[in-house]
Amino acid sequence: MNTHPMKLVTVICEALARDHLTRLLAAVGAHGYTLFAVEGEGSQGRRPGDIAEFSNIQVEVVVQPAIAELLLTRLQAEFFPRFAMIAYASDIQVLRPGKF
Amino acid sequence: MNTHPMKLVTVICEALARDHLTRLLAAVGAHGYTLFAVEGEGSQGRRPGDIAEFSNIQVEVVVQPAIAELLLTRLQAEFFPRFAMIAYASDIQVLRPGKF
Amino acid sequence: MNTHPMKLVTVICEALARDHLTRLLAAVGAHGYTLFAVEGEGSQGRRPGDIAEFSNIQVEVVVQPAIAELLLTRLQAEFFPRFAMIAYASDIQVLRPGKF
Amino acid sequence: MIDAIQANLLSPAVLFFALGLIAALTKSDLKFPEPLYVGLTIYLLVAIGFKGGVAIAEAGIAKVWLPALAAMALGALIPLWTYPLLRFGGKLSAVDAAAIAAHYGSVSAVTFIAATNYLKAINQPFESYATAFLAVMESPAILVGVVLGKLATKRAGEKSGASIKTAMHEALFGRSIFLLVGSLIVGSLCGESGMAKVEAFFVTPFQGVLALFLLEMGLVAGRRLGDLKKVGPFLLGFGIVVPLINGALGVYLGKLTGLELGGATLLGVLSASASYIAAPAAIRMSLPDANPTLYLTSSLAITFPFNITLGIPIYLEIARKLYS
Amino acid sequence: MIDAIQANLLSPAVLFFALGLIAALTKSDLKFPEPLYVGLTIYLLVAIGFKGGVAIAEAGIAKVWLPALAAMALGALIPLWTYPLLRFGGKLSAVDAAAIAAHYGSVSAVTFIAATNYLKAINQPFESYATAFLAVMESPAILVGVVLGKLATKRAGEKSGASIKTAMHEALFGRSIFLLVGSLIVGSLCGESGMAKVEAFFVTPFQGVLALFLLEMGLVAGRRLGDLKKVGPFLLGFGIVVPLINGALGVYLGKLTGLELGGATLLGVLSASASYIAAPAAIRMSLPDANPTLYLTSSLAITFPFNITLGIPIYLEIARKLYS
Amino acid sequence: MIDAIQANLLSPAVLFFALGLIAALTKSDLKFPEPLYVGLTIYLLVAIGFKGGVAIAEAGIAKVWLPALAAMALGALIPLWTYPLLRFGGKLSAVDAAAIAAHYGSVSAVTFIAATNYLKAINQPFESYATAFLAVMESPAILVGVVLGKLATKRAGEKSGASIKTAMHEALFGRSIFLLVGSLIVGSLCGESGMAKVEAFFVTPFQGVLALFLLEMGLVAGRRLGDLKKVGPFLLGFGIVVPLINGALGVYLGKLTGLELGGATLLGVLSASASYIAAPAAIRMSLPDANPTLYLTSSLAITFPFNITLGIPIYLEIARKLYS
Ligand SMILES: Nc1ncnc2c1ncn2[C@@H]1O[C@H](COP(=O)(O)O)[C@@H](O)[C@H]1O
Ligand SMILES: Nc1ncnc2c1ncn2[C@@H]1O[C@H](COP(=O)(O)O)[C@@H](O)[C@H]1O
Ligand SMILES: Nc1ncnc2c1ncn2[C@@H]1O[C@H](COP(=O)(O)O)[C@@H](O)[C@H]1O
Ligand code: NA
Ligand code: NA
Ligand code: NA
Repeated sequence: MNTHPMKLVTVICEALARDHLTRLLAAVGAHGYTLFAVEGEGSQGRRPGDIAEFSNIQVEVVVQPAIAELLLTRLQAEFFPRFAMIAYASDIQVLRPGKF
Repeated sequence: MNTHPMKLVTVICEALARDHLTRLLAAVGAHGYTLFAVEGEGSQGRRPGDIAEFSNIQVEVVVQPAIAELLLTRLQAEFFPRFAMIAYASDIQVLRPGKF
Repeated sequence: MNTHPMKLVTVICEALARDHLTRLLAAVGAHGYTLFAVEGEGSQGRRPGDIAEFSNIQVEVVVQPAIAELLLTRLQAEFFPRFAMIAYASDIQVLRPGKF
Repeated sequence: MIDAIQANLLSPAVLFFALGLIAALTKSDLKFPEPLYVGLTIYLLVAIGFKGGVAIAEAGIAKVWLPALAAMALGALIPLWTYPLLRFGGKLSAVDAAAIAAHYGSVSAVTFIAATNYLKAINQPFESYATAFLAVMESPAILVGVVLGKLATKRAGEKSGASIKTAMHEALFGRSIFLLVGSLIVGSLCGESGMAKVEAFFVTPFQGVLALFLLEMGLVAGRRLGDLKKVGPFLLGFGIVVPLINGALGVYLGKLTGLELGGATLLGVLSASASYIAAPAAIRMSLPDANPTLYLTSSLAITFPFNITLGIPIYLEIARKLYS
Repeated sequence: MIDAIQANLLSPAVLFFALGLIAALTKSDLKFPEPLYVGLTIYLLVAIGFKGGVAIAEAGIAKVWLPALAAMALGALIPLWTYPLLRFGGKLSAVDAAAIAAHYGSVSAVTFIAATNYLKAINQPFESYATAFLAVMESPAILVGVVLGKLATKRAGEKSGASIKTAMHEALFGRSIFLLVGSLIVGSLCGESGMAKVEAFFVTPFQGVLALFLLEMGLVAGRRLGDLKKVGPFLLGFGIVVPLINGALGVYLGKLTGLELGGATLLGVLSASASYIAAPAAIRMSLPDANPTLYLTSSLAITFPFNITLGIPIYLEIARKLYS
Repeated sequence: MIDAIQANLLSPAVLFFALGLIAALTKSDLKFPEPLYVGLTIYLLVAIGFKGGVAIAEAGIAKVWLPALAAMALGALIPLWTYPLLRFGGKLSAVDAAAIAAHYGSVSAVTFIAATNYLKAINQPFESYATAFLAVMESPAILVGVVLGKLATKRAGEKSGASIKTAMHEALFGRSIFLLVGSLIVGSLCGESGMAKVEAFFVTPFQGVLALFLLEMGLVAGRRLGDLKKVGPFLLGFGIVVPLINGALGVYLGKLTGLELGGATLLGVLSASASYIAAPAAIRMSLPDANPTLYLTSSLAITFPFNITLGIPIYLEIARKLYS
């Protein structure tokens, strides 16, 4: 079968950053995203997830490699200094490359 | 340590497809799956996730490469034309290859 | 951009193992983790996710390769015999290697 | 009539609905988490079903079966007249016409509940067993709609039987119909003595819970308002005029089958209402080529708000005319 | 007795439980999201605990301590007689026998709550402070069961002390026992004046909430019914006969320690009930080799439905015999 | 005064709050899932807003506007005197001082609700329209605090206008303020006749729901207690002394603007309370360099428990002194 390489960028960050983040995703040209609430622990302490305002979200976005690079660059410049978060990229294979 | 290559197939789709999808997973020979509710945005609009019937699920399934291929092929043929969804495969390493 | 290879270890297990697992993560030297509730089906039956005590969690942890190896080894020795669970590792790219 | 409408518009339920609409339009970050939505839905369906069951036990099945049968027939027939209207009047594709027709033949439980609340608020008596009509009217239209859609499309190599079976299963065993019918039976088995035990939970706070739920429904409907321009002027008119016609039909049939003024009004409301949960789910599975924007927007963003605000008092007024 | 059973079977709570069972058996997609389950559990435990605490404050600790001590002892002793029965009668492995014995010594709060509701419905007075027995009976059996299991198995190189400590922590600080004991203390500090403030939330709608919750419990139990064939005929009989024996023991002990008929019935119910949340959690952690299908199916799919439907009126009948 | 404090400490609401603190301190696994927290918050805000709106409709806007304006002014001014205290007395960085000042000028809805409950419990009448003061006092302090923080820091190349706009949006359209103001308006449109319909849900069980919610707030506050050592002795004192001063100011201003004893007490409570949801969210977005441990710990783990337990009866006592 004909699969095509694509990048999955995962962002785990405080829920307050949600609007900023979805706006950034649109700005760099992502065609969609998936989002859900998570609990977590990291260098900025524990986030137990009972109050939405104090908890975390995980955002997953499938994009072309060039957009992944752009997205990570902007996350590093604009988000890392402000928000409790981590972000990483990984390699995936998709079927409909035109969709992303 | 002795890890073994395996495939992780991730499907994000409208929640209504749930039963169809789990039946397909069983049909192609997956030994298990993991599922959770997500919100999302894509070419078919925004899915805010307050009404189960209108929202999304993410399904993750660890399978052998051959089954991953079969699963993706059938998803493309039977699911892509009907449902709002994306699907992708990625490479993972597991410890108990017999389990999958 | 300068990304660095890192390992993502994903554990899906019965919710009761939660405290054991987070203690193990700290013990092997992970700097954080992310956690959420999931439903699932596997060799030990279906876990429908309406009663927390009977359901599953998914835990994701970004670590250096050596720690991933140690974590998987200990999961295999101490957790696989006791709990309904799966665990796998995958390759990711991060920006701030010092964070993990 | 102006009075009746004003009384409705200034009720907490309708005002909270409006507040939800405003929240959606001003993009406030207010939202109800899904488990809260589910919890409220379960409560409302169980409460209305239980109450209806107790009322059936009181009234006896002899009084209920005829109007219930009429209600079922009405639900099945509405798609048959709305389909050609949509297809030829609205120039919609066959599958979209069938899908929308199914929604308008089926019913909205929340609209029904809001109507019972309204009648209670203005001290208009009604037959509590009308919940039985709600229960039997949900499914028939969906089946008729799916058959219409299948006949009209017949995709190469597809077995339309399977789709109809899927739709039937959704329509008969979906959670909302199951809860409603189940609670109706439970209520009819318990009767008044069972009611005495659970009244403080299922009856006394009911109106307040409904008000809170309509806040959420305002949010849900409001998010769809942006799609109004996508559906075009025909569906906009359809979503208001067809409920008026169906409402009048329902009221008239209620009178024919021996209901009192209150019960006939409720049958009118059911007939006028359009489904936005059960029908979309069934149609999505059985007629995947139908465009959800069209059927969801018309039932959820046009007909539902219209009925909640203006429709309900209008159907009462029609009934009053007919019974005077 | 037929009357007593029929009154119970036709109560909203039991009928909704049956509805849940049917939903599970017909594979309806009805389900309660986890937060709703948690919310209902918190409400029920806090309400019953608070009410019990107020009752203790009224009655005085002098009346409560003796039957409470007896309840604790009973909980600890039940595993000692059921273990050999399971081991040698049922030919179960040592660890499975210990695990199941722990479940039947421990208690089910929902069964207790359903019993208080039943007594209230038939106007049978009872000592409200019986909630204290519920609170003290949850843990002892779990500890005894874990010790039995550990003694019997002793895996190579394992420190059984750690497991017992884990079980103890689960049994004493788990959320259900914490909520129950905590609310009991809060209630006993507030007394009647505190009760007046929160009665409209914790008491008046209680029966209705319980009915809704039993719908969910029917779903949960029903999903386990498929495992009945896996547990075999011995456990099936065990899950019905042992509660009857324990129930009679509990009633008898209640009389011995000076309880009235209502209180003795409740002690019987507690003794007859089997845990399906606290014990499974503790046993899973402390005796991981025990097979969950066995202990969950017998407590949740056999004993729990039996007690809810037939057991409760039977234990009352036993009490009536003993007190007449 | 000892009596007043004791009455408060032994109320179900405060005791459940203590139970939540204990659960957090003993690391019990008790927790409220987020949707339950959201559901309880929505209920409390809608209920208090609706009730306040009905009260405004009764009293007439003529009575409300002056003290409401005073409340707004008070909110805006509190940061102006607390900022220098924090900056120079507490030697905090400019941005941390501004952030904390914003929290203490803004208000805590739960503290307000607990205070109305307390007054009702001891039969102290109060102006129900005081909810209007709660609604108008949330935002001004946040804006002032953000401006202070921005003026003091001015990061290279940053446009502080954008941050202030973000804060303004959060402060005015955030879900809590939207729900509160919206329900206030709905209530004022419905008046007493609307209240009659929803009273059984929004008023009767209110105190019990609050008690349950304070259990969760105890958990949330208790988890922050571990951070007390990180904030140092200055903030510990600040979190208790400043509310006392602000409380007295509020009571005094209430008297000046014509409120009765009850209303003045509530204005004191609002003035004394510190925000822990709306302000943190707005500050996190607008002053990201401010340290959340400082402002969250002081408002949530020091001032909130202090007000809930001792503060409220003290502000009443101050009002009694002033009005006698
Ligand atoms: N090493 C890690 N692995 C997985 N998730 C992490 C890790 N570190 C941080 N996180 C997540 O990212 C959130 C913010 O991290 P931090 O800024 O380090 O507090 C945490 O609450 C976790 O959910
Ligand atoms: N590029 C993407 N990255 C991540 N998730 C996506 C992406 N595109 C779509 N999705 C998810 O898949 C669902 C269906 O996509 P669509 O069919 O494009 O509407 C969306 O609601 C999202 O949850
Ligand atoms: N092949 C698989 N793919 C994805 N998730 C799985 C798979 N097998 C098991 N799981 C998850 O791991 C949990 C425990 O698995 P098991 O021990 O096989 O019952 C299940 O409930 C699923 O959530
Ligand atoms: Na209809
Ligand atoms: Na027992
Ligand atoms: Na303040």
